Amino acid sequence: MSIDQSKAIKQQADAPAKSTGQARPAVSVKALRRLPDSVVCDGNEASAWAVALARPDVIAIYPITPQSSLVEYLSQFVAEGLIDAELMNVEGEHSVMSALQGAALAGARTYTATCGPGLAFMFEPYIRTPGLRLPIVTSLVTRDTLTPQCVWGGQQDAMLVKEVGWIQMYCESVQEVLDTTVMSFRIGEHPDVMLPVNVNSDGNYLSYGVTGIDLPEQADVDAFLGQKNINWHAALDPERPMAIDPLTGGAGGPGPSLFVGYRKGQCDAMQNALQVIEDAHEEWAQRVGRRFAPLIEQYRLDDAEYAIVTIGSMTGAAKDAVDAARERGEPVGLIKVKTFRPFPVAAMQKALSKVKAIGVVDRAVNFGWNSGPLFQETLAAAHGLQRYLPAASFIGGLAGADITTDHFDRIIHDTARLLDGQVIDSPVWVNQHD
Amino acid sequence: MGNAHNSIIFHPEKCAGCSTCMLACARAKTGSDDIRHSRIAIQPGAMTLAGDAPAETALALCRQCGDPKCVQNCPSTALSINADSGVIDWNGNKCIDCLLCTVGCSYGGIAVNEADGRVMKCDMCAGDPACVKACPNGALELNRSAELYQEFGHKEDLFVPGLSACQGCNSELLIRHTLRKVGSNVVLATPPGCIPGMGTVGYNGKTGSKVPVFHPLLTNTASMLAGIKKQYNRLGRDVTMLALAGDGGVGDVGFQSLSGAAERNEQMLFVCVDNEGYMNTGMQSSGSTPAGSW
Amino acid sequence: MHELRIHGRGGQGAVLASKILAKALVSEGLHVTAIPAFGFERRGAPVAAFMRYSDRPIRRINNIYSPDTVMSIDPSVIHSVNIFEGMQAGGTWIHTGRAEPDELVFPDSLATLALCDAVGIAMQVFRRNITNTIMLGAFAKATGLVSLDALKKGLESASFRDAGLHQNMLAVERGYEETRLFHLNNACAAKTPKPAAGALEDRI
Amino acid sequence: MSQPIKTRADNLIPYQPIYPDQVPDTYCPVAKEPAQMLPGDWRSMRPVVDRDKCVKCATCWIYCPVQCVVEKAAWFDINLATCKGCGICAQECPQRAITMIEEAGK
Repeated sequence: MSIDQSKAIKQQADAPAKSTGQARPAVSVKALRRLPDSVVCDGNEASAWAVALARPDVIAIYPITPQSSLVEYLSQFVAEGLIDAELMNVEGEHSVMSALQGAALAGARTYTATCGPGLAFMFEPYIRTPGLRLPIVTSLVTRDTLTPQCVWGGQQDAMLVKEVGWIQMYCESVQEVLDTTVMSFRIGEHPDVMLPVNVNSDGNYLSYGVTGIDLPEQADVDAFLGQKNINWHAALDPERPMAIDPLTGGAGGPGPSLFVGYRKGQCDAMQNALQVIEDAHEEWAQRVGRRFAPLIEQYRLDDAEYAIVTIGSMTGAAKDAVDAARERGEPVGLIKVKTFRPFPVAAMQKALSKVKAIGVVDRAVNFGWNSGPLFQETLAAAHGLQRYLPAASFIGGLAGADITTDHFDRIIHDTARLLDGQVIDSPVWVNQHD
Repeated sequence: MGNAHNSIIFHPEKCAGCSTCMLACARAKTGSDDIRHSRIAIQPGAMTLAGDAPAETALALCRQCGDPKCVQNCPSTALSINADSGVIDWNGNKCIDCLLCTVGCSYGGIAVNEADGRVMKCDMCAGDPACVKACPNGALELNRSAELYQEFGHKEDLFVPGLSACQGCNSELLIRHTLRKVGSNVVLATPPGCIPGMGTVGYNGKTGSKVPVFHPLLTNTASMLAGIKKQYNRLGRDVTMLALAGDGGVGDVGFQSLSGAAERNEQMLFVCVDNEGYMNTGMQSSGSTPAGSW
Repeated sequence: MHELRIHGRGGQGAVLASKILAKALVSEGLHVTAIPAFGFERRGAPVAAFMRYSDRPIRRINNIYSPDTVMSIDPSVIHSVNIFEGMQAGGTWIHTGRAEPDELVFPDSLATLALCDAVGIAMQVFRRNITNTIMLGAFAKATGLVSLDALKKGLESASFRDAGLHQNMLAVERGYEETRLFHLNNACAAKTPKPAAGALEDRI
Repeated sequence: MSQPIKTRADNLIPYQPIYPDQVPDTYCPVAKEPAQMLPGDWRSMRPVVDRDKCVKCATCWIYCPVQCVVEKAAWFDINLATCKGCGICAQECPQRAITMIEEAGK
C-alpha cells in the first residue's frame, strides 16, 4: 500500500463525524461482541479486558515497557470492535494525559496506562488532574525509575507520585488487576470523590504473569458503574460556557480563601474515597462474587505477635511464607496495603493494634528517610497507637528482583528478633546478596 | 450592519505633484483632458495637517464626511448622504451654485468647476476611484477598513471589555478580532503567557471570556484540544477548537504536542501570536526572538 | 504443585508456548501461573519461561528455582545455559534433539527423559526451526497432565493466522506421537512410578 | 485502495449528561461570572475625535486593542470607560481626525 493510500485511510479513519447528515448518532446501543466469561492471560491483557467492560469514550496511549502489550491489546480490541472508543495514538505520555484531560472536560470517560519514565514525562499534566477533579483512570504497570537504567518492575515510579492527589490502589493478583480496574471508574467518578485513580500492578510479575481469570458479565458491570457523568462540575462546552482553572490565589481579595477552599475540597474528596472504595468493593463482591480487601488486608493477624507488611504482587509469596512459618510455630501475621492513597490510617491502626512488632517490605526507596516509603507511612499511622511499635524496613524486589518465599523466611526471622529488643534502624536490602 | 464607508487617503510624502490623478478624474468624469473638470486637486502645501511635517503638497478632495458641514449649509438640499455608499451626492438640478457648501468643509472637497461654473465634488467613482488607480507613486490609497467593519462590526466581542493587557497591546487586538470572527461555538485554549495573563481565563472566580475557555499547560495546548475534539466528534457535535498561543507556546515548549497533533491530523485552529519573546514573564528571549533584538 | 522451566531461544516461541500450555492446563481444571524471564528477548538469545501448575490455587508469583520438570525446545540451548540448575530429584526432562539418551549429559537424579526430534518435525511442517508447539505435544506425552485436545483448544485461542493454525495442529500431534519416553531406573528416582504416557487419572 | 474502512462498533451506552444547577465551589476552579474590571483609569492621555474630520472609515475601530470604539450616527467615538489611552487610534486615523490630549480625570 503506497504512503498516500495509507494516509488516506488514516485520514478517513480519523475523519470526524461530519455534522452534515452522516454524524454518528450520539446515543445508540448495539450489542458488543460477547466478551468471554474467562480468559487465561497476563495482567496487561486483563487490564485491557477491564477497559473493554468499562466502556470508555477516549483512550490515549503511548507504549513503554513493561506496559507496552497493554496498549497493544487496547488497540487490537478497538480495531476488532470489542471497545468502541476514540483511540488516540499520541506522540508521548505528556500528550496522553493532556488529551484525556481535554476529553474528560468534554464529558468523556477516559483511560490510559504508563509507568517509569513515561510517568515522569507525564508528570506535568498528571499533577494537574486531581485539581481539575477529573476521574481519569490510569494503570501504572510499575517499573523502577532511572538511574540505574532498567526496564523491569519495582514500585519506585508510583511511590514518587504519591503526594500528587491521585487515588492509588496496588493489586496482588491478575484477577485483582481486572476487578480493580473496573472498580476504579466507579470510585473516581463518584460525585463525592471526582478524583483520578491509579491502578498499580507490578511490572513483569503481574504485567506478564499469565494465569486464568474470570470476567464479569457486561450487564453487571454496566449496572455497577451506573450512569456516567464526568464533567458535571467543570465543562468545556459551548452550551455551558465557563472558564476552567482561572488564576486563583494571590494575597489580596478573595484569592487566599478561594484557593484554600479548592485544596480543602481535594482533601475532603480523598477522605470520602476511603468509604467509597469500601462500598465499591462490597458491591463488587455481591454482584460478581469476588471479594478483595478494599483498604488493608489482615492475614492470620488475630493470633499473631508480630507481622510483616506487604504491598502488591509480593504478597502471594509472603502469605506462603507466613503459612510455612506458622507451621514452624512462628506467631507471625501479614498486613497487606491495597489502597495506598488515600492512606487508610484507621484501618492500618486497627491492624497494627494486634501486633507488637512489624517488618515492612517495600519495593521502593524513600531517600529522605533511608527506608521504604510504605515503612515511613506505616510508622506515621502507628503514631495513633500511642505506644512504641518496634519496626524494621525491608527493601526488596527492586528493578524486577524476585522476592521469594526464602527471602520472606529471612524477613520473618529478622522481624521476630524485634520482639526481644533487637533494633534494626537501617533498611535491610532483601535482594542484595541474590 | 454598521454604517462605515471606504474613503481615500492621501500620503503627502509620496506625492510628486504630477497631477496624473487630476487628469484621470477629469477623463473619468467628463471624458475630457481638461483638468479643470477634476474633482481632485493637488495643491502646494498650503494646508498642513496637524502634527505632520509641512508637506510640499496637500490634497483637496471630498472625503465623504460622516457629519458633512456642506450638507448642513446647502440651502437647496442639493447635497445628501447616500445611505448605501456613504458618498455625499450632489444633485445638479437643485444646486444653485451659491457655494455655501464650501464653508466649513475641512478638506476643500467641494469647489467650482471653472470650466462650466458649476459646483463639483468627488463621488468615489462608484467605489473604484480612478485617481487612486492612476497615481504612479501610491500617494492615493482607497482605505477599505469600512468593509471589515461592515462585515464584523456587529458581531459580539466575546471577551469582557476590560482585559489587563498593556496599553496598545497587539495581542489583545488580535485575540478580540479572532474570537469575534470564530464565534461562540468554540472551545478556547489560552496557554500561559500574556493572553491568559491579561485575564481571558479570569481571576479569582471571574472569567474574562464569554466562551468556554481554559488554561492548558504551556506544553500541551494542542493535545488537550485534540482530546476535546475527539469527544465532540464522538458525540456528533461539530465544535471549533481554537488556540490563542504565544510564540513560546507554539514553537518552543509547546511544539511537541503541536507537531504530534499535526501528524495525527487533529482538527483545530491554532493561532500563534508571535511577539517574538516571553513577554508575560518580563521579556525573555524565545525561539522566535531575532538575534540582537534585545 | 509442579514447577516447570521452559528453555529456548528468542523467536522460537518459548513464552508463547508457556501461554498456550497455561490455557491447556486451565482447561484441564488446573490452576496455573506463568511468567517469562524478563529481559531483552532478542532472536537467538537464550530465553526461559517459568510455570507453576497445581490442583490448588497458586498465590506466589516468582521465578522457578527448583523445577521438577525442565523442557528445552532448542537442542543447542543446553550448551549455553545450565537448564538443570536447582532441579529437584526425580524430575522430568523434555528435550528436543536427535541424540540418544546415552549421548546426553543430565543429572543422575533424573527420573524421566522425553526426547523428540522437534527440529526435524519443524523443518517438515513449518520449513523453519519453530519447535514450541511440537514440544507441547512432547510435554503432554511426557507428563500426561494435559491432553492433546486441551492443547489444541489452547492453540485455537492463540492468534495464529489460518494456515498457521492447521500447521500447528499437525505439529502438536506429531510432537505427541514421535516423542520417545525413557524411565530412568536410577537409585534416587522419585518413589512414585511415573504414569504411562496418556494416562490422566494419576493426577498429582 | 480497495478494502473498505472497518466501521467502528456502536455501543455508546446512553449518555444524557446531568448538569446540576448548583455545583459546590470547592471542586475544579471554574468561573462563570464575567470580570467587571474597566481599565479606563489607566489613561494618562485621552483621544478626542474631531466630528468634522471623521469620515466614518472605521480604521480606528479596527486598530483599537481594547475595541472600545463605538459607532455613532455621524462619527466614531471612544468609550472612555475602557479606553486605556494608548493613542493607536490617533496614530492610525488616516484623516488625522483623532488627537490625544492630557488626561484631566473626569
